[in-house]
Parts: sequence; structure tokens; C-alpha cells
Amino acid sequence: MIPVVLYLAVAAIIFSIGLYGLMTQRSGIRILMCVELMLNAANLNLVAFSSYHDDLTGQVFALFSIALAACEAAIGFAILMALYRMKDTISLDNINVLRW
Amino acid sequence: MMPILSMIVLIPLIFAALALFTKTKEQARVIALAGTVIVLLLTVYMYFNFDSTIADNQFEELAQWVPSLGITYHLGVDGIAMPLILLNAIVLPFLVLFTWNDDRKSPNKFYACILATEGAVIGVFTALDFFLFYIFWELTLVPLFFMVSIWGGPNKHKAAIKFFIYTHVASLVMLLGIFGLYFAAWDMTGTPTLDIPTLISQFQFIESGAAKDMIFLALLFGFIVKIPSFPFHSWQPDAYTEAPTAGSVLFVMLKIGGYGLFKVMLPMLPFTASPNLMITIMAALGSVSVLYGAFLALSQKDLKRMVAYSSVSHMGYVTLGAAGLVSLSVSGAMFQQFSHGLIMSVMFMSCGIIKNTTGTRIINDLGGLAQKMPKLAVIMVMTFMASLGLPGLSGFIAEVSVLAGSFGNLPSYVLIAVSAIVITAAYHLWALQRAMFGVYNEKLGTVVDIDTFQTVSMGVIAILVLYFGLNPSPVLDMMLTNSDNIVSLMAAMGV
Amino acid sequence: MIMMSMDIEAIIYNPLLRGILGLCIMGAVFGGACVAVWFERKLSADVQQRYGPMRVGPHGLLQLVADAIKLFTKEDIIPKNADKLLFVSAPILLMGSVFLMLVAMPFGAIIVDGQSYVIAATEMDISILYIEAMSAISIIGIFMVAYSANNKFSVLGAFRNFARMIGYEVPLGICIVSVAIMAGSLNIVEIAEAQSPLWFIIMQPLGAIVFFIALMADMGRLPFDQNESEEELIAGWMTEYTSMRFGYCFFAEYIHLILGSMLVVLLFLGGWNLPAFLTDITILGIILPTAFFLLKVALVILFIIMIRWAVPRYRIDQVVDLSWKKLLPLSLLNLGWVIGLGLLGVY
Amino acid sequence: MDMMLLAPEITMAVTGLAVLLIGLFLPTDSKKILGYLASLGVLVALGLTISSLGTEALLFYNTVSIDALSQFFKIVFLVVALLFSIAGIKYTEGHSHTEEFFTLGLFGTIGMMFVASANDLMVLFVAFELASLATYALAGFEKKNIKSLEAAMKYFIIGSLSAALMLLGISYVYGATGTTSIPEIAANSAVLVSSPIGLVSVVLLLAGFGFKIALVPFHMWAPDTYQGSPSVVSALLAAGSKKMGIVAALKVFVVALIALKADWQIAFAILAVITMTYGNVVALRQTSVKRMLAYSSLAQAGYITMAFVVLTPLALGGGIFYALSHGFMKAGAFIATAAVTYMVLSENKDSADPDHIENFRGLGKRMPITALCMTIFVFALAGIPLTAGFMSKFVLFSSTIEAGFVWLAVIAILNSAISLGYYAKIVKYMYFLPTDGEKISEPFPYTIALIIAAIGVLAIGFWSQPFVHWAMEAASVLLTGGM
Amino acid sequence: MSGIIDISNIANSYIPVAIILIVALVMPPMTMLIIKLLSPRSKSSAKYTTYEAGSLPIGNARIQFNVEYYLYAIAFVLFDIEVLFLYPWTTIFKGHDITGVATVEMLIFIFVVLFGYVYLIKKEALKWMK
Repeated sequence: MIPVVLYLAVAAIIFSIGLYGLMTQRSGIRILMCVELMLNAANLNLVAFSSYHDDLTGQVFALFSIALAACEAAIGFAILMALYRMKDTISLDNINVLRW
Repeated sequence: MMPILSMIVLIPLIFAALALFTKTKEQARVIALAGTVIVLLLTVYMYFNFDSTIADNQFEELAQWVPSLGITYHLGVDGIAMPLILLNAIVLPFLVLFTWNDDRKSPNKFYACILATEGAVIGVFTALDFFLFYIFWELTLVPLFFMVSIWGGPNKHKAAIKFFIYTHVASLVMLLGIFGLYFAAWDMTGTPTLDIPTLISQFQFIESGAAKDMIFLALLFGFIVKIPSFPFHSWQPDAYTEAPTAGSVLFVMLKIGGYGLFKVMLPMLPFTASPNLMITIMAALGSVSVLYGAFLALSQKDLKRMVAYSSVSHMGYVTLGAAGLVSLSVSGAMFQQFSHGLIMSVMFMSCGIIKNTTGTRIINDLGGLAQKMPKLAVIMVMTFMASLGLPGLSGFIAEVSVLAGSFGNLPSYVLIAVSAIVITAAYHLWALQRAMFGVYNEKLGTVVDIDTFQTVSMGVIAILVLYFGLNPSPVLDMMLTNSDNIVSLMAAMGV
Repeated sequence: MIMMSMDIEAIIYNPLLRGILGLCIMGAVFGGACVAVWFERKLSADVQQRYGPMRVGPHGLLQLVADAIKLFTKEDIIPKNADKLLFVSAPILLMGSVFLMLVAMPFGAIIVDGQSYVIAATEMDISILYIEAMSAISIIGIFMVAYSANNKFSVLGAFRNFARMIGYEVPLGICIVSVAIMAGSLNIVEIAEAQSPLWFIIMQPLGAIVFFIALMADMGRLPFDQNESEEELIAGWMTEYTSMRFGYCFFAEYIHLILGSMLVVLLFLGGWNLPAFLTDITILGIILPTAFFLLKVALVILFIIMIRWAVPRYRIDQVVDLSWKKLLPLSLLNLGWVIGLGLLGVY
Repeated sequence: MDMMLLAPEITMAVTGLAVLLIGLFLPTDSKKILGYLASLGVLVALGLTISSLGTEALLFYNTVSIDALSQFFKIVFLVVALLFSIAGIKYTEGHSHTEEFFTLGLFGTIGMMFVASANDLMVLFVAFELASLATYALAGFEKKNIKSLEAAMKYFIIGSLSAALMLLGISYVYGATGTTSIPEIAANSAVLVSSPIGLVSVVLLLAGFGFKIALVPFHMWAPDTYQGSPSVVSALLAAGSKKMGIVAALKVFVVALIALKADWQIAFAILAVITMTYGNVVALRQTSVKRMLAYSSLAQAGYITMAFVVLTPLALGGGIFYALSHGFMKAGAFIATAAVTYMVLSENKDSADPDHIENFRGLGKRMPITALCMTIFVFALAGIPLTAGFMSKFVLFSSTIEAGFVWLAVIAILNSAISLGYYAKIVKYMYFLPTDGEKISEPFPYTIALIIAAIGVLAIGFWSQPFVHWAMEAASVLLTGGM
Repeated sequence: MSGIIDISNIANSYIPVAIILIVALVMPPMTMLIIKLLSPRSKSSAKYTTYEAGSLPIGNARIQFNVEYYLYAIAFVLFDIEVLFLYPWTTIFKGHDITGVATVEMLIFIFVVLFGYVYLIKKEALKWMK
């Protein structure tokens, strides 16, 4: 049996990579990928805990969150496409009509 | 029995809403006059049914509003509130008459503001529930803010904002005090209530002395800014000066600060942890206001601004009298509020007329107006004399009672105030002399005397000044009843 | 008797032995793929009334060996514009995909004393899901091949591959779900064994047809080989590959073909199920189910190869239209049919 | 299991699907009926919710609980959805994607409603995401408007980040306690207290919900999104979506993680103070009304967050009550800007800043009803007496003092004094600055929505007893740890 | 059964998977190494250019393609995920104590998804060339 801590460590690393990417990347597609990475890291956690507790809740939860991640990607991609049609770029640096 | 208090509060508000929907000046002023006259009639009716020999609240109305928070709809008047309601009810019809022929933009909103202020101010005087009290308290802000910022002078925006922020912050601090009182009482009794008499009576049972002082000071701050008293007076000259004449008069009618002092502060005073300190604070603020206001008035070039500072000075007597803690001084202070309201409204009306006819209010640019405007001159001289405290006019009675009454307890502060009398006389007379008498300043062009409406409105109020100067008892009696009540309470506590 | 079954179980449930079994199967599949290549060439030739490979060995049987030697001795070229890391690792991914599919795939069963022992490297409760997932990985491999090569034909082929995949995956999945409902399990072995009286092709013919068509698209067989349609795209996504690198891509396709055919047999054509009187005899029980199973697989492969010469290739938009507008509703219809049968208590 | 208790949600879902389906078969110029259909559906759902008041039940294996809290917030969301759909009738006029607009709005509302009744973190998360996804799409509804798209993109990125953080936090909570049921987490929270995982999950969940509630420093998206989105959508975002974050945080922190109070209480205190101060100060110098409202929305969220610090029944009730009033006020204010935007765009199609405050000049003359309602809303937001805003501030601030957090109350009160500065500015532009614009006829649906909201604001402010009582009941559900 | 690793245990059933995976990962590089030894090598720059039917390659192939089917891609992701929810349900369709509820719920689910399908068709999202 692989100790649950290892799964947690992997998940934490993946999550951190995703977070780092989200902060540093400017391309819309890459940001989408980073978001997926973070969600999947959390899913990994859920499944690992599910097996650790011998309880199915975590797996079901992961199933739902996978579905949600897919929907999220779909919507993100749709917004990105619309942006691309307007501005001919997917770099978020060029999206600055509204001031922070 | 008809809910007369609700009526005198709501009728001006309803008429204000009606006035908003009128299209022309003619309709608006008729509605305004109708509203104020109805209130006057109701108030007079109420006055004659008022028992001035008891200090209790009368004409009480009580209804549950938000029981889970202890909020009620509780109205009632006592001898402190009654004269002030009377003051408002008397002056405002004449104020409407005074503005009868004026031309100004959006008259419908103008008259709506006048009526809304009347309703809100009377609401403060009648509210016996802190929630209601606070609502009306805040409600007075809105029409006055508009009054200044729409129809005001050149610096109207600055003045309006200054007025708004000052008084709003003060009322928020007051709200904190109310909350403190509310929860302290809630903790003790287990039931929430915002009823003013109940909370005041429960104040003494609060255990923590520091909490008591904090609550007291928070409330005091809220009232003192509204009075206004030194050192929180700086909004007042700006607002009074920049406001249109009617606005200034409405500000003068705004006696809610002093009312709070008598109604809420004094009954609570003996139960604070250090009553003597509180008395000292109030006395010091009052007496310094008297002197400081007088000095500043002396140095003013603008007639209206001078009147505004004289108001600071006069309202100092209210604070000082309240701190005097003798029946005479307290009732004198109450009477000072009443008489000051009458006097100042005429003075501001005069300033407004001078500005309108001559185009300036700078005292040095005026001169010899009495030749061209004899009717104005008569009324003005009379009110200026009342203001500086000439015997036989209402100001004298008030100031003398305050000074004489307070002397026993607060001799040093009274001496400060007394020293101001000379200055008061000086600036009043000097201004009168330069503006009204002497050689007519030809640069002013042709001026005409006040018209009938103005004469009637100013004249009636001036006559009232004289009447109450000669026979103050119609209002002073009920004030005395209440101040006796307060003072006996103090005496029982050994203050 | 109990002792004996204990021994058998000890052998069967030893994971290391299973691993070795898996490696054997892997070799067998490789061999099978070689045979399939030869088979296809000969059969295609027959359909077109030619001979096909004849020179090397009898009926060109040794052509395979010759081809293997050729692949091993060709120069390995990596174009200078290529992304080297991806270029090198793409075949690994492709092979990984098919081999991992193969791990959970049963290759028949041995029936002793009425107890059946499945020949498979491993058994999982969700093996059908696992197989589908592993099969989907190959798409990424294909895109890696094309993208790394930096060749326009390749990239175009890979994009077509994606377009096709996103069409057929959904009906394929729904058909598998319908089968799984009927069997009440996601374990492919249990699904195969659930067909012992009636094959699922009889219970849900519509599902079988949809599944078969979608599977053809999955395997990239004609009429669905838009990703490497030789007439327009040279060799499609594999254009820049040479030597054994090409060989791996090529083999992956054929292994996919075999495994796909096995899926058809397992899901719809009854797997290795035989009437009990046949398997009661020990020796027949050991041989017959597996043989029968492999025979069916061979027939399916034959059928798939024959289709190649019967139907012209679809255009890519037609494929997408077919899968979205026909296969998807049909598969849902089939799902409804299965649910209806279930509610009526037919199975 | 009584499915009737889910009747409001079912009604909403059926309406949403019906709108979608009918809209597909209608030509663009007759799609107006969809808005009426959606409003009707919301109204029916609202009626059903009100008629089921007072019932308590657990559905779907204890994952959904119907209680006073959930019904309170469901009504908040339904009211916002009602305003949204009524105003949407005008907004989508002549738009070919009308059916998507209403369907997304209705589905988003269903998500919010399920967050309100979630008794399990799984339901909570899924519903939370349902609402978020619908609102992402709505924020970018104007596909040809770069501002709208930018708003949607920023909202989307930050929203997904918050979802990821939240999910990770939930996974740790699940890992430590072995359950996702909110009451059971509360029962098993001893594990969380004793291990660092508790702190980690609190931080993650705080960040996750903080993004949704738009607490400083998690607020970066809010001003941009509220400004860029169509005003009607901003109304849904500010009034609905934000409340959803609050009710979710209430459930997660106050019920499930109450044992970790020591960890998050002070964090909430700091966030509340920073948020309200930052929101009010920055709002002072905004020239776009929508952006100003967005910052004011930050400030209001800061006030509501005080409930998490104080944690007395009165404070929680105050916070919940504030959420109700804020729903009316903010939705109304944004719909008023929608009406102004409509006015500006009908005069000049290419106007770059239809929400600039200059466009509010003389609104009192040009659109008297809109201006009057807007005045009521901004006065309510500023906390002028006799409005819902005052009443809720009264309850919330007073409870803060009661619990001894006088410093917090003082900061909040000073803040609400500051806020008057910019609210008064709007009123000044509407009534006191001259304009040469013509009086225009006010679009009927906007006016109806505005009047409903204004009546709500005044009714809650004046006749507050039932609402306060009801909010207290909802708060008591929180404090008894759900069911 | 001491000493025997039970393959019915989930973790152990993946041991053969690991073995095969290692082989699959190692095999192609190994063969490529062998080929390096066996195959001829001749350096010529033309050999290493990208093949474009004989002509000189133009530009980079890694450009952004104008993908007509991004809408399909989105729809695919969503429908595929929908199938994901069907899988767990398959095992409880028969003879489980929540079969009835689960079937009703799943039918509602499929019904809602069909709505999405009708929507896609009607919006012409599934049309290759618009």
C-alpha cells in the first residue's frame, strides 16, 4: 500500500505547478490548462483520501469535479474564442480595456 | 382620541411629498402654507390641552414596530419639547409667507425641503424611541443639505459637504452611544428596548463606570456638534452663511442638539461615574462658546456671518445653563433656545433682505439703510436689541436666568460668559450703526422697503419676541416644571 | 480436488506469473499483427484479383520477415525542424497505449470442472473503462507524432484524427454503457460471460452496429482513415517517420485492430462462451473456448479488411456528421431500448 | 422524501429548459415572450418557496436540507432572479440569444438555491460551480463587446482559481474527517483542530470563498467584471452570486469548521476591515457608476463579513438580513444603470462609456422614475434611515457592539460615513446638475423591476419586524449546527 | 494461501500493468539503439528537411489552424463527461436497492442532455462549414 502522504505530496506539487502557471502565463490556453491542472490535483487528493478512508464519497466527488472541470474548460474556451475573434490574440496581456 | 403627535409629524412630510409634485411656484407655496398652518393650528390646540404642571410625557402614542429588536413607535411630548414644537409651528408659516414672492429655481423642491425639515425636526422632539429619534435626527440632514447645496451662496458645495460630514459623523457617534446603552440594558434585563425613558432609567444600573462614561460622552458629542458648541462649531458659520435665508432660518429652528441635552443628557448625568467632570466639560464648552463666538462675531465683515457667529455665542448659554444644574439656569437655557429661535429667524430674514435689495452683505459697504427702509430698520433694531439682551425682550430673560442660575455652581465659567456681554453689545451696536444708520451709501443705488408679506412675517415674530420678553410664563412655566424635575433628581443623587 | 484448485489459484493469482503471461500475450499479439498485415495484403489482392506478395517464401509468407529486416536496417531520420524529444517519445506513447489496453484484455479462457479461468494479464472490476481510457491515449500519441514532425501533412492528419475522435467517442461510450447495463458489470470478463445464453448482438443489434462503426473509426480503418488518406496526405500523421519508428506506429495500428476486434467479440459476439456439454470434457474445456474466441476474432478482422474494399472513404465532415447526427442518436436510442428491456424484466 | 419541497427548484429547471426549447423555435423578433415566461417561472418558484416556509426536511440522503436558512436565501436568490428576468426582457430585446440569457440566469439561480440548501460539501461545490459557470457565460454575453468579454475572462480565471482552491480545501477537510457531510464534519472536527491540515484547509477555503465574496485582497476581478458585464448581469452577480459565496461560507465556516473558530475569526476580522475601507475609499474617485457600485459592493461585503467575526445569533441574523437588503439594493442600483445605459445607447449607438457618471446628469428630469428609484437605492446603500440598508446596518453594527467588538463597529460606522460621499455624488448628478438632454420614455420592464426593488427596499426598511425575525431564525439554524 | 499475493486486491491487480508498462516504455528506445548500430548513415542536408511533396517547405507547420470543429470539441467534452456519469450507474441498474431512484434520476439526466443535443442541432453548432 502506498502511503497516502505520497499522493498528497504529488497533488500538492501539481497544484503548485498549476498555481505558478496561472500566475505567470499570459496565454489564455495555458491558463486554462493550469486551471485544469489545479482541479485535477485536488481530484487526486480526493481519490487518495477516498482510498485511505475506504469510503466512496471522495471518488464520487472527484467524478463530479471532473465533470465540472470539463464544463469550466468549455466555457473558458468559448470566452477565449470570442476574445480571439475580437482581438486576434489569446494573450491576456492585450486585454486591458478595463483598468485594474 | 386623535393621534395628534403623529399628525403634526406626518402632515408636513405628506405635504412635502405633495409639494414635490406641484409644477408652479403658486401651487407649491399654497401647499407649503397650508401644511404649516395646519401644523400651527394643531400645535396651538395641543398647547391648550397641555398640562404644564407635570413633567411627564403627554399625548403619548405607542405601537410595536420591530419587537424582536425592541423597536417601538413611541411618541410623546413634555415641557422640554412642547415650546420647541411651538417655536417651529409658529415660525414656519411666517417663513413661507416671507418667501412668498421670491423667485428661485425649482420652488416645488424648495417648499418640500421646508416642510420636510419641519416634519423631521418635530419628529425628533416627539420621538420617545431611540430608533425613531435617530431616524428623524438623520432625516433633518437631508432637506437641509439640499437647501444649502441647491439654493446656497457661492461656496454652497463646500459648506454643504462640511455640514453633512460634521453632523453625520456626530450622529454616528451618537448612534454608537445609543447602541452601548441599548445593549447594556439588554444584557441587564434580557429584553431589548429602545424606548428613551426606559433606557434612561436603566442607565443607572449599568455596572461598569467606564462604559457609562463612554456612552454619556458619545451621546454628548452627538448633541454638542448639533448645538453647535466650541470646538465643533466650524460647520455652522459656513452653513448658516451659505444657506439661503429660508435655509438659515431652518437651521435656527434646528434645536435638536439642545433638546437632546435636556431630554437625554441631564437625566443621565448624575449616574455617570464622574458627574463633576461631565459638568465641567459642559460648562467649559458653553462658556468658551459664548466668549469665542462673540469675539469672532466682532471681527466679521459679512453681516450674515456675524449673525451666524453670534448664534454660536448665544447657544453657548444653552450648554452653560444646562451645566448650571439649578432649576433657574436649566429653564433659562431652555428658554434661551426658544427665544433664540425667534430672534435669530428675524435676524436672518433681515440679512436676506439686505442682500437681496442691495446686493451685498459686507457691513462696510452698507450704510444709512434706515432712511430708505424704515420698516426693516424698526424690526431690525428690535431684534438686535433682543439679541444683545436688552431688558423687556426675550433674550434678556433667558440670559439672565442662565447667568444668575449658574453662578452658584459654576462661578468662574459664568464670569467668562459675563465678560462676553460687553463684546456682544459692541458688535451688535456697531454693526447696526454702520449698516443701518449714518450716511446713505449712494453706490447701493435705489432700494425699496420690505413688502407686505415680509413685513407681516417679520413683524409678527418680532412682536412675539417682545411679548415673551414681557410675559415669558406661557412657555417658561412648563420649562420650569421640567427643570425642577431634573434638578430634584440631581439633588437626590447628591450632585 | 480442493488441493488442486488451490494450486491453480495460487498460480493464477500470482501477479508476477501474470506479468509473464502478459509478456507472452504481448509477443503473441505482435505475431498476430504481423500475420494480420500479411493477411490484409493477401486478402486485398484477392479482392482486386491480384496475387499480392508472392516472392518471399510460399505465398509470400516470409515477406513479413523481409519487411522486418528492412525496417531494422533503414536509417533513422529526425528532420531538423522537428521537436526532438516529442519526436522520439511519441512512438513510446503509442506502444504504451496499445500494450496497456492489452493488459486487461482477456484472450480466452480455460474451463476446468465448470470453473473458468480467464487468460488475461490482470483482471479489474472496471476493465472496460480502463481499456477505453488506454485506447484514448493513442490520440495524444498521434498528435505528438504529427506536431513534433512539424510537417503540414502530418499536422493536418492529426487534426482530422481529433475531429474524428470527438465524433465517435461518445456513441462508442454509450454503446459500452448499454452493454454494461445488460451485463450489470464493468468487468469485461463478466460482460463476456453474461452472454452465455444469448449474445448481445441479438439483444441489442442496433448497439452492435453502432459500436462496430464507431470502433472502425476508432481504429482508423477504412472508410474512416482520413488521418492518413494516402491520396492527399502522403502518409498522413506518419509522414516524417522512418525505420522502426514508422514500424511502431504501423504496428500500433494493427494491434489496435486486433484488440478492437476482440472487443467486438467480447462485448457483442459472446466471447468464449460455449454450451456447457462441450466444456465439460476437460481437454475440450481447456482448448475450445480460447480457440472459438480467437476464431471469432479472426472472422471479425477478416470482415473489417473486406469492408475496406467495399466502401469508399468518407470526407472528414461526413464522418463528423455521421457520428453526431446519426450514431449519437442511434446509440441513445439503443440505450433507451436496453433500459426499456431491463424495466420489462427481459434480462 | 417529499419532492414537493424541491418544487421551486424543479419549477426553475423546467422553466429554464422550456425557455431554451421554445426560444430555439421562435424567430428573433418574437422572443420577447421568453422573458415573460422566465419571470413567470421565477414568480411561481418564489410563490412555492414562500408557501413552503417553515418546513424542515432532509433530502437525498441528507445532502440537501430544507430549513429556515436555506429558505431565506432561496428567497433572496429568487427575488434577484425575478428582477434579473424582468429587467432582462428589455435588455434582450431584439437579441438573437435571448433564450440563452434567461436559461443561464435561471440555471445560475438554481445553483445558488442549492448552495443555500446544501448540507454536504459535494452538493455545495457542485451547486456553487453551476452558478459560477452560468454567470461566467452571462458576463460575456455581449460577444461583440470587448469589455464584456474581458470581464468574463477575468471573472472566469479568478473564478476557476477559487474553485480549485476551494476544492483542494474541501479535499483536505474530507481527508481529515472522512466525510463531506457538513454536520458530520462539525462532529468530527476534533481531528482538524489537532492537525495542521485544519489550518491549511481554512486558508484554502477562505481564499476560495473570499474570491467569490470579493473580499480584499481577493477582489481584483470584481470591479472589472461588474463594470464590463451587462448591467443586468452585474445585478445578478453582485446581488445573487455574492450572496451565494456568503451563504456557502456561512455553512462551511460557521457550521462545519466552527471548531477552528480561533483560526478564521481573526482572519475574517482583518479581511472585513480592509475590504470595507478599501472599497469605500476607492469608490470615492470612480467615474463609472458601475465601477463605483462594484467598489461599494466590496464595502458592503466587508460589512456582511463582520458577522463571521462576531458570531452571535444577532450578528449572524444581521449579516443574513443584510444579505437580503443588499440583494434588493444592489440589484436595483445595477438595473437603474442598465436603464441609463439603454438611454445613452438609444441616443448614441457608439457611446464608449454608457455607464459614465456624466450620463446621470439631470436624470431626475430625463427619467424621473429611474432617478427616484436610484436615489432610494443609493440612500439605502448609504444607510439612510427608513430604508432596508439602514435597518440592516442597524442590526449588524449594533450586534457588533453588543459582542464587544467596538473597534470594528467604529470602523464600519466611519466607513459608512465615507460612503455617503460617493452615493451623494450620484444623487447630485441626477438632480442638481443641468443637462440639455430630452426627457425620454422609460423602458417599461426596467421600470417595473426598479419599482419592485424600491418597494422591497422601503418595505424591509419600514416593516422590518418579520424580516428580522426570520433572519434570526435562519441564524439559529447555523448555530445549532444544521441538522 | 500464505506467500501468495492476491490479485483480486486492487493494488496487486496493477502489478502486471506495471510490468508491461515498463516493457512498453523500454522497448522502442532499445530497438532504436539497435537500429542505430545496424542502419547506414549518410549525412545530407536535404534529407533532414521537412517533406512537402518534393518542393521546399514553406513556413512552419505549427501555426494556428483555423479549426472548424472547436464547437464540436466543446460539445464532445461535455457529452463524453455525460457518459462518465452513466458508467457507475450501469452496475446498479439491476438488483440494487436504489435501482428505482437511480433509474429515474438517470433518465432525467439523459433527458436534460438530450435538450442540449437538440439545442446544438438547432443552433447549427454541428455543421462543419457554416
